[in-house]
Amino acid sequence: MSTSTDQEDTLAMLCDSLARYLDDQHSLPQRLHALAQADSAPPPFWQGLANELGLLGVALAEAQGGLGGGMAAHAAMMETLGGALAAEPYLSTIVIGAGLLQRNPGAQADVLLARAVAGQAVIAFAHTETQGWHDRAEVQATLVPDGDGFRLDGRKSVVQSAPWASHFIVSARSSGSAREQGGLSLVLVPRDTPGVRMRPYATRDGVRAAEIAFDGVRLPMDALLGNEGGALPHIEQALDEGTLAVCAEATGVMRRLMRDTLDYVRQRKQFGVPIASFQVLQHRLADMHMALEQAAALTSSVAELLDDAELGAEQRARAVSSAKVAVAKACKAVGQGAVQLHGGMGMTEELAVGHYVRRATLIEGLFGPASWHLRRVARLQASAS
Amino acid sequence: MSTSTDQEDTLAMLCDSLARYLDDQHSLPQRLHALAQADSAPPPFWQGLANELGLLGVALAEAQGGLGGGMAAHAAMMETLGGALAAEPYLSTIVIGAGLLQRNPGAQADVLLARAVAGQAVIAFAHTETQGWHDRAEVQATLVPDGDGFRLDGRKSVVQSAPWASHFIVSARSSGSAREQGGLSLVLVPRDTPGVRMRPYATRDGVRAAEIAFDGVRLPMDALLGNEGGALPHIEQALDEGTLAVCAEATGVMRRLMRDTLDYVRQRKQFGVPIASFQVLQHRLADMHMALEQAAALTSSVAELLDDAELGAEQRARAVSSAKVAVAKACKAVGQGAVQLHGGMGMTEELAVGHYVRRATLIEGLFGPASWHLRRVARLQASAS
Amino acid sequence: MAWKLSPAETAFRDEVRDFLARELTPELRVAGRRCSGIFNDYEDGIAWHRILAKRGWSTPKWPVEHGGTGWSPMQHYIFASEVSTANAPRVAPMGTGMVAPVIIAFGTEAQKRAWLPGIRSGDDYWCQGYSEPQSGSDLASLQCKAVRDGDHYVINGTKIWTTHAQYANKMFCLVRTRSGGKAQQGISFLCFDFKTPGITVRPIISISGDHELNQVFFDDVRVPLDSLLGEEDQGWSVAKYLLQHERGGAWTPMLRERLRRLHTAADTAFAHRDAGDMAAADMALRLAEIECAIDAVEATELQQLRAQARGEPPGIRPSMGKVLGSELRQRITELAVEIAGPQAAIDMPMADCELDDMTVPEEAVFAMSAYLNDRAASIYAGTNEVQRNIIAAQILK
Amino acid sequence: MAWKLSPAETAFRDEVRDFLARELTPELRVAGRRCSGIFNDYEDGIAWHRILAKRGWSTPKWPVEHGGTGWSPMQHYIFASEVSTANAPRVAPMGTGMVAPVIIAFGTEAQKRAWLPGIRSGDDYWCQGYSEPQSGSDLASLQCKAVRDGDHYVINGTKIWTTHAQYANKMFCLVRTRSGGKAQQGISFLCFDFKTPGITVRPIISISGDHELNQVFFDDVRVPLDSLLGEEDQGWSVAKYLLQHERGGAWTPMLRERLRRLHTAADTAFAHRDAGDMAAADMALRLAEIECAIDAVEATELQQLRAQARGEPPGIRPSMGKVLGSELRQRITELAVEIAGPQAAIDMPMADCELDDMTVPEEAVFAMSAYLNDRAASIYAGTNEVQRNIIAAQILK
Repeated sequence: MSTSTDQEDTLAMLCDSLARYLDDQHSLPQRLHALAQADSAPPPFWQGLANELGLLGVALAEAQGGLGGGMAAHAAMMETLGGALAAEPYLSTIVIGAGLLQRNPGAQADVLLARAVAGQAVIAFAHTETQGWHDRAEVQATLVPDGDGFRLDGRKSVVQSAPWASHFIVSARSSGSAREQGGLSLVLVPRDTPGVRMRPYATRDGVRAAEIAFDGVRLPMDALLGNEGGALPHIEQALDEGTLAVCAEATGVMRRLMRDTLDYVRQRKQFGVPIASFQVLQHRLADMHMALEQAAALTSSVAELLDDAELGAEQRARAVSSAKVAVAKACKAVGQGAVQLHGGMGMTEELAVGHYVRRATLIEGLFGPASWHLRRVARLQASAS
Repeated sequence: MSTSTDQEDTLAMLCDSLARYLDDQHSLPQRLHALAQADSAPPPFWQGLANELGLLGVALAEAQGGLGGGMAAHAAMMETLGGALAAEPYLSTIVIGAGLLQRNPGAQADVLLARAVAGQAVIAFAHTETQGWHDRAEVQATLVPDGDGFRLDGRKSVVQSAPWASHFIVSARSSGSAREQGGLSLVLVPRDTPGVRMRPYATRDGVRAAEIAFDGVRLPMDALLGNEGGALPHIEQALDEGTLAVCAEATGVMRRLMRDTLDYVRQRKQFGVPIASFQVLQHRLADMHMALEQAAALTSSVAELLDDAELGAEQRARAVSSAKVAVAKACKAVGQGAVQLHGGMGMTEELAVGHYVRRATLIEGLFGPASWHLRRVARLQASAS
Repeated sequence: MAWKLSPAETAFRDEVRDFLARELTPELRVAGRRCSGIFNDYEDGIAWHRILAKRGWSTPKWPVEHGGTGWSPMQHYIFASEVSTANAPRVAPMGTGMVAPVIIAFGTEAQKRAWLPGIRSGDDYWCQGYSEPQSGSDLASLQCKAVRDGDHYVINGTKIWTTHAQYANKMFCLVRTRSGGKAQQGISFLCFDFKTPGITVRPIISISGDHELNQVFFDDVRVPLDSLLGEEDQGWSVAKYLLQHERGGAWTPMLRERLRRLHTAADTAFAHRDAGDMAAADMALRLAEIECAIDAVEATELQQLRAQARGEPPGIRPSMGKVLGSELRQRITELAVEIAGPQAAIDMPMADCELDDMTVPEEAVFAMSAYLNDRAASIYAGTNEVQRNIIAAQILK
Repeated sequence: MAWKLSPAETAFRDEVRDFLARELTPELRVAGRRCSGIFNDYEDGIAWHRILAKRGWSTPKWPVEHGGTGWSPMQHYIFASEVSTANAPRVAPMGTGMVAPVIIAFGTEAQKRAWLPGIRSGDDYWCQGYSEPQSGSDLASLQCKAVRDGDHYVINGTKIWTTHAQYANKMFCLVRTRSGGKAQQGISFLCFDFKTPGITVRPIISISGDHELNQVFFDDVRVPLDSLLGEEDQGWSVAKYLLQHERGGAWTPMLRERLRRLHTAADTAFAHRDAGDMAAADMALRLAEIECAIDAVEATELQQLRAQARGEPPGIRPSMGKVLGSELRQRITELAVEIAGPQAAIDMPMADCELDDMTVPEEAVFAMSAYLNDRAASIYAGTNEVQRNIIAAQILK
């Protein structure tokens, strides 16, 4: 229950400057304009974060040139980015990508990590497959030894930020059948590697993702991250940290939705009075507020917990899933409430609320919906008792 | 979708006279007074129903001296009885007891059926056991051949109306282990049979039930109802019909709760205005109303469906479970809403609402809560597709 | 739940099925399946409407003398169920279901002759001018003005949320013909040619990316005096009659069809799961919950049909139907998004989903479109807050 | 969730555990376990209070100078958790938690000397006179009157929902000392001997069959003038201060303990099920849902503790805590009834459950008692409707 106050202050200062920067460079019209042109590289704010602000390393270990802020720093960054709908590619490149590289060091990994922090590389984590639903071991892509390296084959689906990425970290099966816990490996694949095909598209929140096909992709030995066949614990950790990161992002997204909705009901009049005077709407706002406050409080508690080096994988899973449940519930309550209270205007692309609601909706499902995480908590409870 | 209008009219007339009789003889104070003394026989209204009104046979087949009203008649009776909190022992003696006897005729059964309809016998269905939760095949009581008859051993729990009963219909295992589908039998056990011990108590709705021990109870050959080992389908049907009967009862219970609550919020003033003027309470009332109307509509549709002679057991189960889900949800919405809208007064035994709420609460769980029935619907869906 | 049909009802159902098997083209079925909004777009909707019209089924609920079918309520219900099951396009009801009943109730013989045949045949396509930017739930506060000038009304102002205005050639519209007095007074109901000069249409893109809605601007739009339906300044009673009508109709057929799709999608999503995996079992329970909820709504709708057949006034039943149907519809699309999994995030036209070996599941894209569109179900046609106000007012009376 | 404790906090937790292991008797643990209402009855509650008092822990939240412990917010939280886990009796807070803080804030030195020690030791047992039959949520409309007559106030009127009035020897009470003006004006806060002549108590039996509540009648009850706490006619500010205090405190420790009982009950209920049976798996999911909901409430409560430690005003946090805590508590008892199965219907004293070979499960009887009692959790101490009004007013400000 104790945090270094100094570090908290530093972090708050950095996030303030980030927020100001985003206000200035990444307003909603600027965002829409930039995304319309962001077919193959992230929008310009990304370079600003890396170069002008130098913020990409705040969470990373000091050994890697970071500030050692850990998950608490990721959470603070993501919340601020969420407030401006700017989470990608921080999530894929830094939280997940750099996280995996940090924990699986090596010549290639170290170089890429440094480049990512400097804004020179964008990483996408190519893990999900079409048939997987949210099962983390459901990997059919294969990695087989081939000469003095490997051969990678398989399909990955909805790879976030892929069209912007310079590198993919790809999960594949060295052995075992789909859904088996063992036998998974991670490899680093530069985007322009022969045999990589991409079908890029926008996602509902306006950013980019892709289907990716790896057909007979030949990789050198040192493309392997970590141990062959032992990647699942790393995948689990990366996805748990990604989950908590979007939980923190959700706080930023929902605070904006809440603010806009409160503003709207105060000024919108029907039947001669502001609609804020209707008790049913007041209670709905109270419920939205409580859902948001609970999600935010639990998310920051769990972020702190995750920075405990002695934390076991099951405790981490349990805590992250609980946070995701609260966040998914809150995203539903706040997102749906924001639309309903805006009436028809909430259904359009013309106000910010429509854009924030779509991101909130995607966050509900990202890394598994509430039902998936509830079942995980139940499973962990059974194995703990 | 067609019903005989004549029969509907007759039934409506009979229920009207029943309602008037209950108003007159079974008001809430009369009920409480009668129940306080009803340790070993049903309250006096029961004799009135049987003799003055001659209503106990309306649902039964004409061959048994009934009016052939079927489930629609049971539903109409139960709804009316529910409106006066007077469902037992109609439920145990007529819906379940007479239903089982009708479908398992024989010398003993025929005599008891006639006596039950005449109000001379009260039947309790001793089926549930402590370990059973709501599983209908979870029976550990045993029935073994013994000389020229049987020997019955086992424990039954929360046997509704048992302290009032002259006869028990007992489920027991002729073969197989607990939860096996086959091997269940039904036997008729007069209350004063040696080896029968009872622990009587009140239930939360003010009526009576008991734990019963059968220790080495010797029964003649003709105590057996139907085929040895083949009772489960009969048990299922009896419990499904019992379930639908309490669904109909719930309509009566909830209509009274709704009426009292509407009256209360119209006259109760806080902050200088009737609390009915608060929009949040209005919407809660609207939701209670909708839950009740849906439950009532589905219950009467299903009652009609059950009178179709060609209906299969799975279709029956599916329909009854769906009705029970709607009813359990409505009981929760209406019961909890009635207490909340009555404030402190709803928490006391001083108004009718406190008594009706307890019955509504028990109905939620009777014959299985919503969750149990939902799982049954899911199972039937899987087996149907 | 399978309700018992009489032999005559069974025969009618088979007749409808035969018709659908014969007349509903594969292309139109695909269009129906991909319709994630409330109605299909003009082209597919009107194509199907014309097929129905040829069979005499394009306006089944109208009085027989105007071209209705004279079906029993149960026949209407069966028809709606079969049409839903077959994935027929959903035809926008502004003509057949909204303006036509008020034309029949309030129109002169000349107006009926002028407007009803075009609706029935599909030659005319109507849009509705009710809401304004400042008048949503509080419809009576509307400000769009019509002033008499010789043989014409001159309309100035704006209407919003005008579904399919981009396709319409006719509009019915509430305008203020007199100010002062109670807000409900001085409103008139006009029907006119939507191609009249001075009308401009601004598209409104919804959060699902669809273009169904528009804002309409009137700049000295001159429409003839016989555009007036009912009496001048008495349009509020016409408007209310229409709203009552709009809320009628059964939700269940569509809900059942959507649930069938969920079952299919869930079977696909969890096809490869181990027996020990709980995801499929958990989802089955939630599908059962929806199924039971549909049973309950269906029972009230069937009860309503019987009451209607007995000539009882609808009372608050349409409001109940709106609340229950729309919220259940929203729950279904929530679940559809969940079943679709990560692919639900993908934003692309459904027609583009299939592509060589990198096909994206159309059902996932549909799921999110439907989810986003369905957020409006509790807003349009009288918000659910307003409907609950109506229900409460009635039961507290 | 297991939060990280500092070494000092861990040591404190162990100290509390040792104390409980030593001092909490088996009889008191049983009493605590069987308490299905809000508080234990007098006898068990006060027995435990006296044990705490001996250790100096009966009034931990008071200022140290009056006998508080000076614990950090986290220590209070740990203490509450351990005490809940050990099933200690729940002591009614009318003295320690409700009237004492206002005596400390508003009382004269003489009043503090007169009233605080008896609360701390357990010699005095207080009850609260706030609500009246016509004044529930609208507390300010209260009518119970006190008129000055020489050295005394003469009280006439009635109070309702008076918890444990049948045990009390002291009462704090809101009375109207002046009429006219705003409802909030002219109210005074009196503290007096409950054995004063003219006071009668009528029991109110709750739907759980318990007798916790009463109606109190005042018939020319004469209490000395120094019964007045704070200023005459200014009692509303005292009353509000108390309400704010009443709503503080953490719900999580009790919720966690209740959830542990649910797990145990579910393990028993489903012990014999087949692997293919879904009942246990379905229930596990719902228990997980509660567990996660408790995590979320706990996180807000811990956040609140930190804010409190920083000296921030509580704001709407107590209202949020009341709504979240009470509704979660209600969900827990709903589920408990479901797990208990058919036996939940049984109505008998918990002490009678065990009987030879026909024992009835005490937990089932507890479950229904707790469920029925907990219906009041969203009513007392300011209905949840009022709390949501407060929250909305604040965020809309």
